[in-house]
Amino acid sequence: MTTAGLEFRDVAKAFGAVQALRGVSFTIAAGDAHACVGENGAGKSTLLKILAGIIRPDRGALSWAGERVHFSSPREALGHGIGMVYQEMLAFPNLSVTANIFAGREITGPWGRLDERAMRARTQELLTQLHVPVTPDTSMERVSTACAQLVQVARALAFDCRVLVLDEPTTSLTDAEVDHLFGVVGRLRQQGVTVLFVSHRLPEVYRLCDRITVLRDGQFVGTFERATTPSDDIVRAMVGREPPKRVPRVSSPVSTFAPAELRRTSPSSPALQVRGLSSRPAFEDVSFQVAPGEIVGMFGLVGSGRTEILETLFGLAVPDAGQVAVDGQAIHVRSARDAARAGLALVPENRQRQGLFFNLSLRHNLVLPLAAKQGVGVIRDAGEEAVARAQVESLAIKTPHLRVTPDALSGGNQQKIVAGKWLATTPKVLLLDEPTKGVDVGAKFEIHNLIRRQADAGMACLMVSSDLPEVLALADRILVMREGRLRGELPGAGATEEAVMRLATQEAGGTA
Amino acid sequence: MKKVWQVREVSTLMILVLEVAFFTWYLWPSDGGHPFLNVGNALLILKYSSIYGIAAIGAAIVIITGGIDLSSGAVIGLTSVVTGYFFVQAEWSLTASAVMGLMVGLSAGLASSWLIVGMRLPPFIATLGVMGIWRGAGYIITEARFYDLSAKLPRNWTVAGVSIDWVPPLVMVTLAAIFQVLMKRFQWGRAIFAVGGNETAALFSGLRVGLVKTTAYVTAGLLAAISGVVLAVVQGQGKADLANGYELDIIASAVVGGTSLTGGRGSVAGAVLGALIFGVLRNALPQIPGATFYDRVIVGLAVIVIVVMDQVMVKRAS
Amino acid sequence: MKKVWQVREVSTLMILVLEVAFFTWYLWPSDGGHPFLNVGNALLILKYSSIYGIAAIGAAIVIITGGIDLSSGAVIGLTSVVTGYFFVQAEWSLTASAVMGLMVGLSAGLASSWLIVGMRLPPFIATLGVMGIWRGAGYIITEARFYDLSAKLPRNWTVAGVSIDWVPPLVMVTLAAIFQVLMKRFQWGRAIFAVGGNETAALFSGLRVGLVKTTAYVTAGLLAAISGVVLAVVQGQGKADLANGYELDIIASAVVGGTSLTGGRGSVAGAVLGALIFGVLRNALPQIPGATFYDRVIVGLAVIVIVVMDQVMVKRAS
Amino acid sequence: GGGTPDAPPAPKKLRFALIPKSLDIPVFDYARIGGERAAAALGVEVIYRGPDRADELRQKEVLESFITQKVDGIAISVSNASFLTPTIDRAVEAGIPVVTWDSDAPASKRLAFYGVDDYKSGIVMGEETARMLNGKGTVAFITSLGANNLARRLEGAREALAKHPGITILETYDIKEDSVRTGEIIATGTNRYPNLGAWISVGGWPVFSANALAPVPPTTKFVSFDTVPSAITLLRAGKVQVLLGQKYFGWGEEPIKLLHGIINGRKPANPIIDSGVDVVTAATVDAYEAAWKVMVAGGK
Ligand SMILES: Nc1ncnc2c1ncn2[C@@H]1O[C@H](COP(=O)(O)OP(=O)(O)OP(=O)(O)O)[C@@H](O)[C@H]1O
Ligand SMILES: Nc1ncnc2c1ncn2[C@@H]1O[C@H](COP(=O)(O)OP(=O)(O)OP(=O)(O)O)[C@@H](O)[C@H]1O
Ligand SMILES: [Mg+2]
Ligand SMILES: [Mg+2]
Repeated sequence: MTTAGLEFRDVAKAFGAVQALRGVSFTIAAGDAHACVGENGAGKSTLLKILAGIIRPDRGALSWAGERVHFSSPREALGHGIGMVYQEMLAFPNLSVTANIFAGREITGPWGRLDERAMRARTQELLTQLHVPVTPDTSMERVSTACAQLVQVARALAFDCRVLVLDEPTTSLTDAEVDHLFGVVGRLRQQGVTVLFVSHRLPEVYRLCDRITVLRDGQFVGTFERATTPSDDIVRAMVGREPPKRVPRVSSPVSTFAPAELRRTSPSSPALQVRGLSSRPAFEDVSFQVAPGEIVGMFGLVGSGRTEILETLFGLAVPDAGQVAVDGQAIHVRSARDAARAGLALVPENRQRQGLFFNLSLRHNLVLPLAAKQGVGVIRDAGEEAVARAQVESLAIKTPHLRVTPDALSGGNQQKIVAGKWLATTPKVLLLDEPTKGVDVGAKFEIHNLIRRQADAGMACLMVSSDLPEVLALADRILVMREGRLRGELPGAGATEEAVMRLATQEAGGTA
Repeated sequence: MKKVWQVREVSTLMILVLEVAFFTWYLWPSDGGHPFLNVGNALLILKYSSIYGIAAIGAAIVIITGGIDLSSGAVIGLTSVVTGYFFVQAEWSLTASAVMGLMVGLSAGLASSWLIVGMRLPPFIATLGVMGIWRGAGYIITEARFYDLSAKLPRNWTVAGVSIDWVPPLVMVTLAAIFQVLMKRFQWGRAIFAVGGNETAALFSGLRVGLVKTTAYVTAGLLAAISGVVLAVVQGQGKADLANGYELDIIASAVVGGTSLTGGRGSVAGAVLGALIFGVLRNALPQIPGATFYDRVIVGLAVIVIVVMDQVMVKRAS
Repeated sequence: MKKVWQVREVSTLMILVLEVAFFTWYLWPSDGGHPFLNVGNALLILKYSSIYGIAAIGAAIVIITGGIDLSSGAVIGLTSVVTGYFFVQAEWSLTASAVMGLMVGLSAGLASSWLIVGMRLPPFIATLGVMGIWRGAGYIITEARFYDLSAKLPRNWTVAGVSIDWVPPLVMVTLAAIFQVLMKRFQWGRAIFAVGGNETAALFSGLRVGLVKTTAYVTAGLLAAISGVVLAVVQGQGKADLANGYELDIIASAVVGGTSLTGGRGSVAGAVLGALIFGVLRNALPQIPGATFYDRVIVGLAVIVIVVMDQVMVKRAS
Repeated sequence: GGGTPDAPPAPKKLRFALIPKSLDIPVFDYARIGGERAAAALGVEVIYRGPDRADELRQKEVLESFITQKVDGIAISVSNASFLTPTIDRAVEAGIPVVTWDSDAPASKRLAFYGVDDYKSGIVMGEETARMLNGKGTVAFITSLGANNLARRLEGAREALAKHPGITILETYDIKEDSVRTGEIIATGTNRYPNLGAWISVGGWPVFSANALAPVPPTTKFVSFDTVPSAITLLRAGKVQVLLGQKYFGWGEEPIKLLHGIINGRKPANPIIDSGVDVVTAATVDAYEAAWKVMVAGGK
């Protein structure tokens, strides 16, 4: 069974003063499905990028099938059958889905003539397998974030790879989509493909992988057998101390789903009231309200229109119809600035595109929305430093200092920056789109607590998440979307995964 | 499949047609033959536009990779000088001289791409430097004089029965067709678009980004050199200051033809149509009496109006 | 805190110092005073560089937002014409005429930003169009002649006891200092950097992206117009073709000074240093006997060498 | 405007094209005025067009455009003789009379030339300089590389100076068609050669404003082309010693008259019509200025 597979031997890598990997050694048996887990910034992506030939290690070696290999470019790694899905979701916005999937390895006739028909057919096949609701000719810039993530997976699956490396491929996916993905990966495994999987969702790790390697602070902690290791042990290995107790349902006693009770705690009107909001074809006739102190979760399958609703509320898209009121006053926002001034904040779904300034330091990134909202004229270093530092501390952002740019942070820490820069504005209504995407278990717990604390102080919160356990753990009330319409509402306390999923998939026949 | 009017190039073509229709109406003669709408004038427009158009194909390719090439005017000038030098001074055959001329473009492309890919200079600076050096080389070779090729070339020269004046437009159209197919139907073109769309993603996808860029700059250099040979042969002169400042017109042709300076989007056929749009303006404006000092203003307005119209059409279509 | 040599502008300054040192050595006289290293010559360099340097501040700001401004040369030219018209023809005071000249820059900035923000044209095309129109307006006003301001300006003119020749450099340094502070210490500057770094994220962060861009183009227009007023006074002339093609030199100054054409990175102080680097070349090269035919080549090589050295220094520092 | 397709048929006016080397050289605008005056007097139409900056390819494009339009006659200041000769011949063969002005294409079939040879004006500049320097001293030239007429003037001046072994040519500065650079070059050159004997500028850039010449010390002589009003002022102020002027109004007037005559069957007896060159010095400046005023007012 354990034929010589992939071996990392004493791999080390430093970025300036930051030691990302400190001599990591472990082995993955050929044909194995192996997970690599660890806190944000533990060095997982760095390790994977070394395998993919993107980063050159400072020292250490790789071997594959007993043979020492050295990849100095992604091209070489691909040539050795290493297919990778990157955490950053790198796409070509100017090309079609088909062209994205085959970029660099097109099916060609003589002289490099493109065989569009063959590529299109293969793309259709992959999209069907993964249940991605887009056509092969769709331009990539029109594909929603979650679908784009699946297209990235399709990219890696399009070739006969011997090692499939997946760096957090499921962060915007719900269980339904993850099922399709794992089905495809399972078939590949049967064909003898080795899988290396990174995720912060431990249940997924347990579903897919036989063995789990834990990294902590760039160090190898151990490789564990799925069958014999309870997940608490994994978490303990990751954080290096007793794990936080099984992420408990955080909810304050004041705000539960009971309209009468709500009216009592906030005799005024709801903080956010949405009536008949439509923006065809993304969503239609959506009405709901969020009370101060309440956390409302919005769940739905990929493409059900959740992101569009949040962006419309935040003034980034113009609705066809409907009214929005904040604190009982109708608002007509035409830009994010209007929305911010009306007391709204949006933590966007795509941190790379919509959230971060890679040319600005962390401090500037963290204070920008606050400064824009307050109409700051002169930059006051000390005050800003304090605001930024507070966010870094309360979100446990792992960074050497505040003057680095976001590209020096790991994916999960980048996500915390995006959340932090909007939390700093202390809005009346906080809109969150996949707020804990790629964030590790411990930090997720911290973010939940933070949101809960702000809610208890009177903030209303509307959270879109594809991570159903997260929604169940945090939300006072759950709204379920399907195909652009609100299909139901469940109290957060009593809801079960099954009940939510039933609403989210009913009538659609289980597929999107 | 895309509808015809959704094809990007069609909207540029429609603008060209509208422009020709406008001048046909505006310059309608009170008597006799039409001064604008006649075969001779059409040939004239084509002949002069081809100097810009051939180079604009290369400019579009470079811009699609996300770069820019400021050296095209200088390459055209130096190519005419080098071709002239070998044909007139060294008394080589025209073909051999033209091949030496093409070396100018090849060397410019290699130099630019070495600076951009190897030394990691921004394309603007690398090609600005190459522009200075190649333009300067022309002055050093000629000492500010020129080579008169026309004296050695046959008068009323015909190639395969057609006047030499038809050659530049034919070369332009042929090259546009070839590169349109290469860009849309071949792996090389796909790689150009991919590199311009997202360079990091291209690298991670295993594309040889450096090589792709090198081929783009070399192609642009060679195409500019073909413009230079056409200029030297059809116009009969090799002179260092020829095509001075044309790089901006060439880039503008590509951009008017739908190529985006942020990279990843564009069309070589559109670039040629863009060159023709400017060519028609250059031809028709002098025919309007009393507007002497208004030319620049009209060209400036036209550029803006054309691109706005184009935007509107593209939006309509989608 | 950053070390001194890690500050981006310091590496540009070092290049300037090296360049001056080189020419001081190369042009060392066998007898008598140094032809290059003397106060008079330094003032000469500063005076002429300020025409480029003042406009380069604006160019850097626009480029940092991710745009480009091709109209600066035309604005300089038209400003000299308008200032000349009011000063010479309409016999207004110099101050009032200069204010009318500044309107040229204001209007150019407003027009460009309306096209870019309102009509969503690519900056290259919008400012190319504005360049044509504004340059053309100069020809229409002057009919290709010129206004001779020098005849009406005082000879050996001093302002507050110093020669008028010191005024352009002082204006340049003052403006550079003001905008360096505005860009680094004010929310406006941070918004400029943010828009250039990630326009979508800027929009999502509640910045008024359109307004930020408008202020950038208007600032660039006004700064180019200040260059134009300086030019009209230094040159003593208002002529439509003045500063023809300077837009490329101005952009090159900004880029050599560390501003990235992809947006989000750069420095106005660097842009002024970049203008001085070119100014020293323009001054020193003609002093090398017999270099007439070589100076384009040398400038081309120098641009490349300077930016390569800069890259090396910046890499060392980090 | 020309968009009058339904205008009543009038007796057809003759249309002549007047083509300068470029639109941005101030003295050519006097040619336009001269041409328009002549056209008004003769009852013909004149279209003044050229490239907006000196660019021989664009000039050829304009010329060819006028040929396909079948204008009735063309008057052109040829920016590059050998480059335009075949095209001029084609026009003449197609029945369009061509005359040249200011700058000739002697090998072409053009029917006449009005102006003065650039080479000859160069010789005048050289001789005047040598006279002022008494046959010894140093000289620096100002030119713009690429323009053929300037190259011819430079050649003439060099030839004339070569006859004086006591005179050394130190530099030939290229101002790259940029008049701002002229001031910079003169200042730098003065800095470099404080004892320079004379400057010779084969174009008019330095005399369009007093500022460019400000750094030149009184010991250095200055010889320049062009006699526009600002140049005359400089001459009176002693900053310039010799100016060469051409018949700017005549450049436009004479060719239009010639073309009109040719169409009506009157060929000029001699195709080369020497306009003569005006050499303006302190001695002749008053007379020149008086004559200039008459010309501007539209007299002869
Ligand atoms: N380009 C870079 N420059 C500087 N530091 C970097 C860079 N890339 C990564 N790092 C640092 O290296 C460490 C490991 O990062 P890595 O991306 O491998 O973490 P990760 O385990 O993938 O985390 P996550 O779960 O958040 O994705 C982090 O501390 C990060 O800040
Ligand atoms: N720019 C766009 N152009 C066209 N269609 C779009 C665009 N953006 C999103 N859509 C489509 O609109 C629908 C709703 O997308 P949205 O992103 O709001 O869904 P979502 O529920 O947030 O799902 P996801 O999990 O994919 O973000 C999807 O079908 C999506 O494909
Ligand atoms: Mg990671
Ligand atoms: Mg979404």
